Amino acid sequence: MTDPHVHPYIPNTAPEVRAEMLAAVGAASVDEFYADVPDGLRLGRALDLPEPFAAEQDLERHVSGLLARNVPTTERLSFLGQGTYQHAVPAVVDEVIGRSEFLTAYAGEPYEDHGRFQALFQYQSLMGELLSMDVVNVPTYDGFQATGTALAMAGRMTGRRRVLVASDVLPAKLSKVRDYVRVHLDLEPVVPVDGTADVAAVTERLGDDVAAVWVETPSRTGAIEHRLQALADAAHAAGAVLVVGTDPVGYGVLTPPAEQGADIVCGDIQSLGLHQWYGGAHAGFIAVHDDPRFVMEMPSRLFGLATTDVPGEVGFGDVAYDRTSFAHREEGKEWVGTAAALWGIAAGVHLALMGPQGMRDLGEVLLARTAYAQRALAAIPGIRLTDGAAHLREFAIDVAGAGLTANGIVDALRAEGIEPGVPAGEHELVVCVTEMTSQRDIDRLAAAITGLVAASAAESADTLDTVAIPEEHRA
Amino acid sequence: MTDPHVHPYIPNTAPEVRAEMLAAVGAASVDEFYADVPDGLRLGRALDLPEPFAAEQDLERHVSGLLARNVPTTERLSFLGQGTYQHAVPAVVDEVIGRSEFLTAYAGEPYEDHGRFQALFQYQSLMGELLSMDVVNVPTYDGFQATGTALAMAGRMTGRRRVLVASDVLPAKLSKVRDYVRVHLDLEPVVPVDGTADVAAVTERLGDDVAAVWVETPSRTGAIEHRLQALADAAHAAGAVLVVGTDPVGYGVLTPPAEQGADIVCGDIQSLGLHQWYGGAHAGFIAVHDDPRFVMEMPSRLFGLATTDVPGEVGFGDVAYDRTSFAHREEGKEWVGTAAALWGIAAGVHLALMGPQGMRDLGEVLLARTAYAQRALAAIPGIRLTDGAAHLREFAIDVAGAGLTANGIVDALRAEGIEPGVPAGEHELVVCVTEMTSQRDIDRLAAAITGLVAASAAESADTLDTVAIPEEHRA
Amino acid sequence: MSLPIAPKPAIRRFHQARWDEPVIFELSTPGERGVLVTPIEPGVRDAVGDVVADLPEGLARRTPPALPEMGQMRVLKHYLRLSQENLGADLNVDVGQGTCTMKYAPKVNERIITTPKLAAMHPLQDPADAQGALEIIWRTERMMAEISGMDEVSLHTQGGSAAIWANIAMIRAFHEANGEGEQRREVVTTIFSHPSNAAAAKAAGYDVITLHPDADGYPDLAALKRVLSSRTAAIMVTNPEDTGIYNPAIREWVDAAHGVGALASYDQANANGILGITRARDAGFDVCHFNVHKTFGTPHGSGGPGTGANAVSAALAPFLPGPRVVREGDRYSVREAGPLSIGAIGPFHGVVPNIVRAYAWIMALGADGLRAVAETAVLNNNYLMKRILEIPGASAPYATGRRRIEQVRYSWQELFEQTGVGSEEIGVRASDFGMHYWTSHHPYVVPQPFTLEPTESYSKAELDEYADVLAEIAREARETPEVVRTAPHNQTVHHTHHDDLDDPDRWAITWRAYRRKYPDAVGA
Amino acid sequence: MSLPIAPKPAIRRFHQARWDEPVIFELSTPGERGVLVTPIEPGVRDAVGDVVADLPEGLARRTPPALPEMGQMRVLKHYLRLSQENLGADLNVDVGQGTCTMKYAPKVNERIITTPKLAAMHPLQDPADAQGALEIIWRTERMMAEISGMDEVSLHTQGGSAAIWANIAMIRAFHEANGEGEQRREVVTTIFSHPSNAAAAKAAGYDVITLHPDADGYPDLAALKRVLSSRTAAIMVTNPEDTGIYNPAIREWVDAAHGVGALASYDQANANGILGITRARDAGFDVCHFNVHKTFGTPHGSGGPGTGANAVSAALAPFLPGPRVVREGDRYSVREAGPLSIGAIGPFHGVVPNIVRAYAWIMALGADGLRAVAETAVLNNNYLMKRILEIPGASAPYATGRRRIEQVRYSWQELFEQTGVGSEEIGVRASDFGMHYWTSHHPYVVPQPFTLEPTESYSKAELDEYADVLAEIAREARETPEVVRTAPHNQTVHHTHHDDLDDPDRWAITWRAYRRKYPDAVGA
Ligand SMILES: Cc1ncc(COP(=O)(O)O)c(C=O)c1O
Ligand SMILES: Cc1ncc(COP(=O)(O)O)c(C=O)c1O
Repeated sequence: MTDPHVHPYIPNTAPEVRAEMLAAVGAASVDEFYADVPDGLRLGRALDLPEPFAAEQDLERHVSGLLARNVPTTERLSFLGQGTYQHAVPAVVDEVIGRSEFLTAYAGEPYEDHGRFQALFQYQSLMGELLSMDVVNVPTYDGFQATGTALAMAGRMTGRRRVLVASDVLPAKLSKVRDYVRVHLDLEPVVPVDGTADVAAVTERLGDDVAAVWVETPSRTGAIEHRLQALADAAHAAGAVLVVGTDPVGYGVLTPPAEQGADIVCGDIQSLGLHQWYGGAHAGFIAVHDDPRFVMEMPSRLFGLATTDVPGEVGFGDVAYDRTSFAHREEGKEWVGTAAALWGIAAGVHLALMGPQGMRDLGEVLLARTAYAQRALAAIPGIRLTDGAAHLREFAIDVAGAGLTANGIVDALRAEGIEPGVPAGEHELVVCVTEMTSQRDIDRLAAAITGLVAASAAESADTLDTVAIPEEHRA
Repeated sequence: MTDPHVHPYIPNTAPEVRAEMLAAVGAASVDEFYADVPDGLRLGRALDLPEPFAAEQDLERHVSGLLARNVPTTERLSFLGQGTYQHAVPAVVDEVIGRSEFLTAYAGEPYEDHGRFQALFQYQSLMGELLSMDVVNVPTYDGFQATGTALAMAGRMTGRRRVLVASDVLPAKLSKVRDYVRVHLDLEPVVPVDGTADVAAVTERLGDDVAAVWVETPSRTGAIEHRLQALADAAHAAGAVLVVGTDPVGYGVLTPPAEQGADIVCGDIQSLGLHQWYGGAHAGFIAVHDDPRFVMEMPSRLFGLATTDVPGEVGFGDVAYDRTSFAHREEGKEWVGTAAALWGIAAGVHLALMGPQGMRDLGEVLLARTAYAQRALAAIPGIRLTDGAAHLREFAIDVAGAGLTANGIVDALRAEGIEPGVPAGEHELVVCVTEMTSQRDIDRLAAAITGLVAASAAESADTLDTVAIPEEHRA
Repeated sequence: MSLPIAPKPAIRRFHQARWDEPVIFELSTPGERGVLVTPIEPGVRDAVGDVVADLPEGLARRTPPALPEMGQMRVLKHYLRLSQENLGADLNVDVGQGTCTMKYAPKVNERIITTPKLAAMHPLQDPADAQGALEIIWRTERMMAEISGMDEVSLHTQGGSAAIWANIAMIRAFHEANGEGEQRREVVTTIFSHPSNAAAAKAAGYDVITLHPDADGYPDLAALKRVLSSRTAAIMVTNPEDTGIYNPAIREWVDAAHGVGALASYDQANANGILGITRARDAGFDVCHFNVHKTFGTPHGSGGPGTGANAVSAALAPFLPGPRVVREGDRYSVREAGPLSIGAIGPFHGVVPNIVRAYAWIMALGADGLRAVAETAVLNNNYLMKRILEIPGASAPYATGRRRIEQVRYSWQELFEQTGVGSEEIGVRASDFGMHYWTSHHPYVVPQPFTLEPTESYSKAELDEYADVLAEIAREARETPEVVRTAPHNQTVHHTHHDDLDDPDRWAITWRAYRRKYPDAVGA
Repeated sequence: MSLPIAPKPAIRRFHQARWDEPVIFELSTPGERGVLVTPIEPGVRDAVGDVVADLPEGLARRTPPALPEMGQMRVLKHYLRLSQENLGADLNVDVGQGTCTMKYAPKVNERIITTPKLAAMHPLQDPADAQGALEIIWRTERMMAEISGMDEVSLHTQGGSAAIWANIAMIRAFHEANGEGEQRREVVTTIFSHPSNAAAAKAAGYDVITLHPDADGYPDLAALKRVLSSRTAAIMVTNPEDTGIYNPAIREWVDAAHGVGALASYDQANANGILGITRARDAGFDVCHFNVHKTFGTPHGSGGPGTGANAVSAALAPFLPGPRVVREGDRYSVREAGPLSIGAIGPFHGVVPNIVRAYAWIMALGADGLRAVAETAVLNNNYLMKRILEIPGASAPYATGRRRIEQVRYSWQELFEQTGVGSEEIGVRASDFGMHYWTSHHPYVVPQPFTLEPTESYSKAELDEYADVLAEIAREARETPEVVRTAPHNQTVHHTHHDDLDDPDRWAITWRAYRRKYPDAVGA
């Protein structure tokens, strides 16, 4: 700031004010304030950054110009899932979380930030209804973190190390959870059968050193676990905790895990009213029963109802603040900080808009479209479903029989503007459909893949021709 | 509504509530409420409308799909003006007018709508500073209406019929104004000279039957009137009112008409912080001195400062409400109703953001880019400027000398993604540049037109070849 | 005290945000900037030199405009604070602005229009680049034609009153084209039709005849017949009128007008109660208009921009304003106004963002939905009427015992006689409960009037809340009238003194006028 | 009274909006709908039948979730009302949240990100379709590298504490890769470093050693040297610390850590005061992070999502989380995490909208602008300190007479001793003036603490207003302490009883738990 540099974002760059303030504090220059920064540590040059765009119109043109190079899912036909999902986001959700008061707030008290406390208490409560659970946290970062913490809680509660991983888990999630808990817990995969948990194998591996059984439903490939109660019973018999990782989007029609013995239910709320944002809009929930043994292990903030001096006024405050690292640094549970409150507010608005009927309709349309897509793709010669479980939103196909690879399909269909799914092995493709995917969209995917299969069959027939039949034998 | 039809926009379509309400009012069916509507007037069938999209996601896809067929100026290089201008709109402006509280408000009292009153009082005041005038209305519909009303005011004040139109006016504006005032006033054009008013001719035509001299600056072609004071003096000498129609965008650098004798200044504020909206974001201002003879002729609402019971509180209210048709129906001045308040709030925010320096910088960049574009185009062989006046933002070129037509240029350049301007005659093209038009943009336009001129020259040379020189004489 | 939380009292304990912000000029600090302008390129500057210095004599502004100098965040903060000091339909139970009550303006429509694909469109672009906008305008016109039953529609006007002006302008042009321009100098309206009908007719040069209702509050057909003559240019009426009473003889009114060669113009600004039930055409009207911002769910923007839909019979169609959007095959283009047209009524195609919103609103509802709008609006209105009439001191003059359509003009006359507390005081007090409340247009034909119009947008619980608030204020008027008289108490500002506003020596319509008139004022 | 308007009092007469809204469940009406779901196509239904009935035994939910049933406008209204009951940085003089004060989050950045070109991008799309997003991520990483002086940057974490976790996770992986994982079991931090450093280290399995400052409040180098050993994995420190004091011996701290083979991790969540002045690299750090939501102008979202920028030296780079954005020529692509990487720290690339906002923020300012941010932040801080220290009863313990960097931890101890009014009570009272106010992390090393951090975003007038409010409350503490003790008075709600919140039998963390525990409660 050798030259005066008045910037709209920095009011006190106005030269007169700056001079007045320096005079008021008796400083000859701003440099005095840096007396404690040794010369040797001073950068001593300007940062080497690109030329800025001081005028808003130029800035906008520049950044929007970069973003214009993106081709979003609204301009493609997308069957991509695997952690981030394309769901309808009601405009009211965006309106609420776009309000300056929520968007730019941080950490006020339950007075001047009453609205934030109420909105987040309501989020907790709405999620509680969806999940049939009495305690839900103010969201943590994402479903990965929520799961890591849920398992860590089980570890602390039981004092044990082993965790049986009964389901197929997204690799990135597994990576995060493993690194997160590895000092305290060992993850042991128990290979699922036909898409869902192998209850017998899990039961067999259980013992008094098992902290938790971890079930994912829907699983990595969208399979819905249908023997949760049996897993819960087995886990509980061994003194272990049943941790269920899930996506709450289906619980308008599906029985929530809490009604089938789950102790901790956790996951991500991106499906509840958040845009895809290139994977940048995730938030994690952790739900438990109203049991202090569990509650006191939660690191996140929990907002609770309170009375005020005025009858009928709804007040709020932090429940059991002493759990947190804010209160007790390393003696708190893990840590708490800026997490994902705004996404929690969004999910709350979304659930309030959807209501019981909306969530039911949504669950049903997801199940129906998933089933339809499964049939449509499995009907293509050489393509089969990888398992026989019930699926929500995602399912995997094995394309080996069609002489195709998953990557081959992706490459070929991208050229047609279709993202057919996410490869999960040479021949495995995970396909995702949501309420945004119409019957026509699914039919288009099926037709495109059918076309590929036909072409590949023709080609391999050709290849057969050219390879199998020596030149001299041909007509 | 033969079938229950629960719609998110209509809460009391919920069947239970509907039944409860019908019971409460003792009606067997909704039909009872229509007892006064004779059978013969009943439609008796469903309206013939397209199938609706009840789900928000489907509605959005449909309408956004239609809008996706638009190719906006952000994807074209646009030199279009003639009433609607492409200016930078600060994001803060959109934020403020997007606030639910302003966007969905209507006509509350100065208590519960204090914010609206203050925002509009501030708009009036900010415009007052820009225009150096003490009274500015809550915006009327657009600059056309503002001008019609300004002239009608002059007519009522003077009791005279003649209006001398001293400038070149946009045809659509002239059409509106003429139809608006024709019962009361006769418009007489006085042909401008070299782009601006012919002061001598105006003076000569003035008489004690002239209600007003109407000057437009910038004119239809962007020419800045530079002899306002002379026109004012002449008008005043004849007892006529000087009405100046203008675009306020330049008054950071230009002397405001009020300082050169204007009695009523009016125009459109689209240039002050409003997007183009396909021509759908106009609002009209009328500014006068603080003289009750003028003020009492204004039909619009005027918000004024007031005290309250509490010292230091800033209160507001309607000034001279008795002027209005709200108060006295046809005895009020013209009429008042829903007009363009939100755009006024926007313009106020815009002026507050720009400040004196911003408006100065803007005016300067407009003058500079205009001059640059004039030079760049006039440098093309065969193309000349239509006048020698100083111009703001728009100017006209005559392309006859280049063997081109205005429409020909438009057609040719549209194929290159350029909107070169608005034809205003066979050979006249009105070109507009703003702060959004960079030097490079102007250079691109000049190069494209140069290319056309060259092509046309080559072609006419060809034509000359083929036409002028008889076959037998050719080599 | 500890949990549980006690029951809430019957009436919401409201307080509006109060930020005590000064007028923006007092927030100025020399040198601060709110937004920067793109710089002039060196190449441009080299080419053109000092353009300001080069201006013709006297054209360069000498003293900069005294706009405030403020950092961006401070401007934003100021206006956000002001916004909290404003109620919008999104915030309150906005049923107290009848005849102009605001219904729900769906947020999805805001999202839909917020795209450069609409906001960055210039109206003179190649129509090939504007097919989306043109198709939506065309479709919306066609839907409005079906809803009104008329033949052609223009969406050019920016408000209901502007649409009324367009109606009378077309009527005037029609008579002139028929050579009857000189002869037909009168327009007939009713006292419970919106004042803009009278006012626009007057502005168009007509003498205005205003009829009062019959003893039951119904428009008086006999009175109409008495005033109609060959001098009549048109009748211009609202129906249902401001009282919420539907004129059962409306067809006879129109026929009577036609009988003398006059045209019939229908102000159905607010058609909420009759969508899909009955149409302007069915009663024989020649021309009518809707307030799109009242009937078709576009937001009211603190008082505009609105949109008027002018719908006309085939006979009037040549007089519609131009330019017109036309369809050829599946392409849309723009045609200039024809020779009989009243010409441009405003710039280009009207308030395009509103047209798109209205299109989306209709497309979200369809024919069944529109009918549900109407049925629910009248149900809500009659329900609210029942609740209001239960309040001692409130009445609904006229048409006693009959149903109303979409609104009711009520009276506090009885309460006023008993307590001395009048309708305007009650309105101010209503703001203490977070409610808008409007009395009536002038003149107050109904004494101590108030006008409520629930539309379809508010739930029964909200209508109950509104009625409860009025009942509470009526109780206060009897028991603690001072509380009402000294209101507001829970508002942004307190009781405001409006006596300066009618005195030219004292009014202050801009900050600069204030500073000039009150040089000793602080901040001035 | 008539014009002119009297001068405003020194202190703003604030009242926050009060809507007295019930908890949303109490607004439910059976049958209302907020938004409709797209219907299942007949073709799909025919093909798949009743998918719910076909679910495996026990999987179909028996009783629907007891979510509220509400029309769309009522949901909107409820949340808009709640929003008015919340202060955001856009609304208040948000300097009272130090160490976490919010600066201005420019609105243009909200406009820039609000496009399907960003919001509708799926993270697994063809990178060819995501060049804009990838390029912005890449460029932002490079700019953060320059600003920190480090070699490589990851923007994956969603908050400052998450970034601290990533720091310690990388440190742990580094030592393990070097075979010292078992040996190095301790992490050293200071009491005025953010508690997440201690907490994350503990969560990663380390023993935490917390150092207190020397008598002057400076970090105690001698104390550090005493605890460092071959068991030390890392030092994790904030600088300037929560006190606003910059550790002049920071290089010696880092060297000492390196001397025992430990790594040095720098929490520069809030680098406001030192941008362009000094860098993590300059002091020799191995790893550091910025809170993008504190330093780079992204909004705080009521408590997230934020974004952490983890910057590391080349030696630590292999341990950064994956996937990584890589540039080849002028194309950008995504590379999976390498073998040493700590792996995924969260889904995909982090909070992408924040990354774009931060990119835009830096590009609006450039090197000069960043330096202006730093200089103005420290100027503001020292100016505010002067104003605060003029208030009788307020002090700034430690480093007396010296300047502070971007914030100060103050104390009301003297006022408390004189009046019995403590810092937390003052904080509640501050809300009556529309101000946030924060005390300090626990434990309260500074007695009766409060922490102010003005950043660069607030004008002198606003800083003065904040100081005036505290002076006023201090005056009240002496003259009318009951006013402070019974605060708030001008707020959405009144003094709240927090005793139920620590009792498992009485707390109510969801509405369903409340209804279960308090079955007789109204509405329950
Ligand atoms: C019946 C009627 N006509 C006309 C109008 C005037 O409409 P606007 O306010 O849009 O000018 C209104 C609304 O105020 C109205 O209710
Ligand atoms: C110095 C410092 N470190 C870490 C943090 C934690 O950041 P976050 O709230 O994003 O988790 C903060 C802010 O609270 C901070 O100020």
